[in-house]
Amino acid sequence: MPEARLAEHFATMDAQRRAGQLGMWVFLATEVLLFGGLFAGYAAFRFAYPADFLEGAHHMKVMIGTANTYVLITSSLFVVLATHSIKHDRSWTCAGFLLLAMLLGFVFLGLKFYEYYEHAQEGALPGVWYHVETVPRPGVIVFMTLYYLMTGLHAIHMTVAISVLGVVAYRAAGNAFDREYHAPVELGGMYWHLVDVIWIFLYPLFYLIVPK
Amino acid sequence: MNDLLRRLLFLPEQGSTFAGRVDRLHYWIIGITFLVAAIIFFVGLTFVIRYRRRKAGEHTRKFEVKPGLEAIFVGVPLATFLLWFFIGFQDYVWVQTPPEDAMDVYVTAKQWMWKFAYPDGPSAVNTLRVPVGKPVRLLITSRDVIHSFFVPAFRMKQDAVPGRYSQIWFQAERAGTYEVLCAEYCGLQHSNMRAEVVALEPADFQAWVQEQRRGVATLQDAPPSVLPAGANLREVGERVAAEEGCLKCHSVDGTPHIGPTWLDLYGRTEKLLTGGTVVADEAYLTESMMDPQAKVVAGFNPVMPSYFGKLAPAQTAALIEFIKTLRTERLEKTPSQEPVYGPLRP
Amino acid sequence: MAPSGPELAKPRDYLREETTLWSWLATKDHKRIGVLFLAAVIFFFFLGGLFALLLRVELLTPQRTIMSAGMYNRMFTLHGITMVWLFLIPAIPTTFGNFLLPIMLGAKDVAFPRLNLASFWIFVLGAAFLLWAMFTGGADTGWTFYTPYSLNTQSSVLPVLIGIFVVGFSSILTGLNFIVTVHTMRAPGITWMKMPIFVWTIYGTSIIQVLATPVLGLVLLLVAVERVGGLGIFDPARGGDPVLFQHLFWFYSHPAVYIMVLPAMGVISETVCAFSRKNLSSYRMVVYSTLGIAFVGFFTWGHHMFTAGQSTFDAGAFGVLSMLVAIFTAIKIFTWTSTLYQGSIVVTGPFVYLSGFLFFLMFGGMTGVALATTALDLHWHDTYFVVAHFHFIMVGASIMGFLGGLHYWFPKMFGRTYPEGIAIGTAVLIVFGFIATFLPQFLLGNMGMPRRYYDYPEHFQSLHVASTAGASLLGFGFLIIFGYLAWSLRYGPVATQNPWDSRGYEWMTETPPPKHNFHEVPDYTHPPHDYSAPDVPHIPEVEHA
Amino acid sequence: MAETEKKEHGAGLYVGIWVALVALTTLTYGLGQVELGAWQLPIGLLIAAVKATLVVLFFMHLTEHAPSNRLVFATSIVFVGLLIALTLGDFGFRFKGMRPPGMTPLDLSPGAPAMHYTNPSDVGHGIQRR
Repeated sequence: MPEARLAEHFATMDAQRRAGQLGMWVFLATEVLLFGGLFAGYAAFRFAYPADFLEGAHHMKVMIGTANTYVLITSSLFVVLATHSIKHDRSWTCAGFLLLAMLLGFVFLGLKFYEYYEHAQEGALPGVWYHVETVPRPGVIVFMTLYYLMTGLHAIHMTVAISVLGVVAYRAAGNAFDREYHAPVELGGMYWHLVDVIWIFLYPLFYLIVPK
Repeated sequence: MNDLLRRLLFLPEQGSTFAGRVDRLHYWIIGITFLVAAIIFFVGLTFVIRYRRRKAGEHTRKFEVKPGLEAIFVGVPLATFLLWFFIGFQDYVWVQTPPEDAMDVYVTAKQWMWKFAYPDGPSAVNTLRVPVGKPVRLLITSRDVIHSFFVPAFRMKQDAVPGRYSQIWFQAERAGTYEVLCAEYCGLQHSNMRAEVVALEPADFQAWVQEQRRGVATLQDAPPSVLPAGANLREVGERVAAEEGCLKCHSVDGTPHIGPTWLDLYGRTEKLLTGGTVVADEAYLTESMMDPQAKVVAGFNPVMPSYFGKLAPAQTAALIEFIKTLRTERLEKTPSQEPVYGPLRP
Repeated sequence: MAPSGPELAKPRDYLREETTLWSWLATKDHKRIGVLFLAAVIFFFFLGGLFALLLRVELLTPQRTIMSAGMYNRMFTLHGITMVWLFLIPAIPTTFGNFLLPIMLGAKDVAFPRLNLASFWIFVLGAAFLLWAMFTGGADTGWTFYTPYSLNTQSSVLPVLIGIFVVGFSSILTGLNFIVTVHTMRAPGITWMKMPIFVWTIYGTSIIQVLATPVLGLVLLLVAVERVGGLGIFDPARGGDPVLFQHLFWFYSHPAVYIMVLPAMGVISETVCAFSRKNLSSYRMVVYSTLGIAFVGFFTWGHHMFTAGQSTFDAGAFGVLSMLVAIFTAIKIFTWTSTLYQGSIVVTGPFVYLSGFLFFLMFGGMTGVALATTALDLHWHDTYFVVAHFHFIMVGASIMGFLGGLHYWFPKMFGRTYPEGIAIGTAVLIVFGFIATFLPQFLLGNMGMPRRYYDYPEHFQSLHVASTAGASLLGFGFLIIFGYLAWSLRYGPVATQNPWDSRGYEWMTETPPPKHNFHEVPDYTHPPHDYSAPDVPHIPEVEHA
Repeated sequence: MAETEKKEHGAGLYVGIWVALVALTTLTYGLGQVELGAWQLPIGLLIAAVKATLVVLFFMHLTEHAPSNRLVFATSIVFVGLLIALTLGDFGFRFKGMRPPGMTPLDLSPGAPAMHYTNPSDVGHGIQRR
C-alpha cells in the first residue's frame, strides 16, 4: 500500500475511505440545505401568486430544458462508469468517461446560456430588469427572479463540478488512482450526481407547470 | 393583589381588556419561575453544603435516576409548559380575531410617523382617538420598512409590514392617553417614532368625529386631512406633507432623495434644469406644487405630479409654513452617509 | 500518576514540539488550531464587550450621552454581529472542541486536519471583512438584517454580508470535521454511549452548524444580490415578501442559539462530574436531550415572528415546538442538580461558573417559556425583556460555560495553573455583575421599553442606570480574569498531570498532551464521568526511548 | 470493514438505471404537455423524486455505503421538508390582507398615476374578516 496515501492519523486505508465518504455526504447535505432555502422560497411564492406563476412559466423554453435534462442524466451515467472503471484499475477508461461527462457539462452550460440569451432578447429578465410588459404582474417578476436565482446557482455549481472532474480526469490519466485508492474519483462523482439531482427537481418546477 | 403584583413587576397600567387577561398569566408564570428557581437554588446549595468534599480522592456511589422518576421530571414540566401555552395561545387567538362589531382604523407607518385613518374620515397623524368600551380593529401596514405598533398599556404589539395588512384589535377600558412606541427597528429616528392613543368617552369621540367631518366639508374638495380649529400651521403642514405623500420624495432632514430636500429650502437659490436660478420663496414653492414641471431643480428628474386641485389653499399655506420652519439649527445634523429611503432603482 | 517531575526527561508536549511562528500559523495539529481560535475569539469577545459598554454608557441618559443616533445604530449592530458570529458561535466548539474532541475520542487528530486549518484562516478572512466593514462606516441594520430596511439603507451592509458569509464557511467546515471525527475516529472501546457528554454536545452542535449555516449563507446572498443587482425576493415593492426573509433567517438564527449554548452544556456536564466526583445522574437523558435540542431546536424559529403577521396556525405550531425544546433543557438542569446528590463537592473557580450557569440557564429558559406562550410575547416581543432573556442564555449560560471550561481546561491546554482564590473571587464578582446588568432589563421590558432605542422616555432612566452600573462591574470582572490568566501562562505554577483528579478521558494523557495526543492509547474500559470504581485507572506509563 | 464495499454493482446495472431515467424524463415531459390542472406540479415532482432516488441510491452508491451516510442524507432531506412545510404553514394560512397601494411595480413605474392614499375606505375594500 502506498504510504503517502494514508494520512498518519488514520489507522487503516478503509477508515480513511469511510471518513472521506461520510465527509462528502455531510458536505452534500449542506448543499441540499442551501438549495432547500430556495425551494422553500419557490413554495411560498407559488402559494402567494398561483396564477402569476403559470403566466411566468410561458417564458420557459421547454425544449432546451428537456434537452438539458437528457444531457445531465447521460453525463451522470458516464461519471458512474468512470468510477466503475477505476475500481477495476482501468485508469484510461476512467479518464475517458470523465472527459465525456465534462463535455456534456459544457453542452449543458452552453444550452443554458443560450436560453438566458433568448430570455434577454424577450426582456424576460429578473427583478428590476424585467421588461416584457410595461406593467408586469409582481408574481411574474418573482417567478423569473426565482428562475434565475435557482438555475444560476445551479449553473455555478455545474461550473465547479466541471472543474473538479477536470482535475480528477487529469490525475486519473496520470495513473494516480487504482483499485485501492480512488477517493477523488468517487467523491468528485458524488458531487456531480448531486448537481444532477438538483436539476432533476428544477426541471418540473420551472418547465412543466403549464402545458404549452 | 393585581395592582400589587403589577407594580412589583413594573408593568404599566392596564388600559385594555386584553391587558388584564394577559397579566394574570404573567403573574402565574413569573411566580412559578421564581419558585422553581428558588427550589433549584436551595436544593443545589443544600447539596453543596451537605456533600462537601471531606478528603481528596473520595469515591462516590454510582447513582442513576430510575426511569419512573425521570418520567415525572419530564412529565410535570411538560404538562405545565403546555398548559401555559394553551392558556396563552387562547389569549393570542382572541386578540388576533376581532369581534364582528369592531370599528376599523387603518394604521399606516412610515419613517418615522404613524398615520391613523377612519374609513369615512377623518384621519390623523400620531394621535389615534378611540372610543372607550368599543372594540377597535387596527389594520396595520407600512409604506417603507417594517415598523411595529406597540402600546405597552394595552400589552399589544403588531408589526407593520410593507406590502400587506396585519390586524389586531383592542378595547380601551377607560379614558386616558396611552403611549405608542415603534418596536421594530426602522432606522435613524426609530426611537422617536412615537405616537399616542387617546381613549375618549363615546360621546366625546362622536363629537370629535363630527367636528372633524365638518372641517372636511368646509375645505372644498379636500382629502380628509383637515385643519383643526386653533392648530398651528406648522403642525398642519407636517401632517399634510405626510398624508399627501410629499415625504415619499422629499426629505426633511437633508438626506438626498427623489426630490430636493426641504431642509433649508426656503430662501435657498436653486439651479434649474433648464439653466438659470430661482430663489425658493413662497411663490416658487406654490408654483412647484401646482405646476411642478415648470421649473425643475437641476439634478432631479421631472417626476413630481401636479397637486393642482388636490390641495386646498389652506393646506398649501400650511405646507409652506412647515417648509419655512425646517432650518438646520432645528434638527440634529447627521453625517452625510445617513440612509436614503425609497425604491432601490427609481 | 504520571511522573512528570523534572528528574525524568520530559517528552516534548505540543507547545514545545516546534516553536517557530510558522509552526503555529501553518499547523495541522488540532490542539494548536484550538489555541489559535482561542486567541481569536477572546480578542473578538473584548471587541464586542467594548461595544456593549459604549452602548450602556450611551443609554445612561434619555437623550444623547456620547454618540449620535446613527453611531448608536451602527454600534448595536456591530455588537450583535461580533458577539454572535465572531465570539459565541465559534467560542467553545472551535477552541475546547478542537482541542479536546480528538483526545476524548482517543484519536490522533480530527478527520481532516487540513480542512481544520483552512477553517481557521477562513474565519480570519471573514473577520477581516467584518473589521473592514466597521472602518468603512459599519452597517446600521441590526444583526438581524431585516428586509426591506437592509435593502434600502445606505450604510455599508455589503462587506458585513460578505464577512458573515465567509465566517459561515468556517463554521460549516468545523462542524463537518467534527461529525466525521466522531463517526469514524473513535478509539476501540469508546462506543456511542460511552462518549463523554462534551463530545455529544459538540456532535449535536456540529449537526446544527452543518444543516443551518447554508441557509444563512443563502439568505445573506439573496440580500446581497437584491441590494446590488435588484433581483431578489424580499422587497415588497417588487412582489417579494419581507416575512419570507425572517423565515429563512431564523431557520439559521434560532438553531444558532443552540450552537452557542449546547457546547456550554457539555462543559458544564464535564465540570459538574469532576467537582462533585459523581457520575451524571442520567447519562442517557442528557444524551437524548442533546439530540432532541439539535433536532427540535430547528423547528421553533417562528417564535421570533409572533408579532410579524405570521399565520395563527404557524404561531401555534411553533409555540408547541418551543415548549418541547424547553423540556430538553429542563431535563438537563434537573440532571445536573441531582448529580450533586451524594457527591463529594469542592468549590472551585469552574464550580462557581457552573452554579452561575445553572441559575442563569434556568431563569433564561423559564422566561423563554413565558415568551413562547404567544400572548405574553405580544407585550414582550422586541422589548428589553427579550434582550434580558437572550442575554441570560448567551452571557449567563454560554459565557459562564466558556469561562468555566477555560478555567477547567487551562492546565490541560497550557500546563500551568492559576491562583485559585482570585479565580473564585472574580467568578463571584461576574455572577453579581451579570445579575445587576440584566435583571433591571427584565423590568424595563415589562415597562415597555423597546430594544434598539437611542432616545427613550424619561421614566425608563433609573433602571437603565442600574443596568449600566452592573455592566461596568461585569466588564471589570472580565478584565481581571484575562489579566490573571495571561499572567499564569508564564508565571503560574506548573500543573500536575491531573490537577482536578478528574476521571474524564482527556485527563488520561499527559498535561499538556504530546503532538499526537498519546504515546500509547489509553484503556477506555471505564465509562466517562464514573467515580465509583475503587481503583483509579492508571495513565499508561510513558515509555521513553 | 471491507463488508461495507462488498456488494458492488456491475456496469450493466448502471446502464439499466440510465435507461429508466431517460424513460422517466420522457414520461414527465409528455405529462407536462397534457392539461392536468392542479396535479401538474405534484406529478412532476413525484417523478422527479423517483429519478432522484435512483441517482442517489445507485449512481451515488448509497446502497453500498455505511448506514451513517444514509442517515446524513436522509436527515438533510427531512430538514428541507420541514423548512418548506413550516414556511407554507405561514403562507397558506395567513390573514388575507390586501396589498396596500404604492407597493406594486404598477405604482412605481413612471407614468403611473400619482400615488394617493386619501380615502381609506377604498383601501379597505375587499378585506375580509376571517
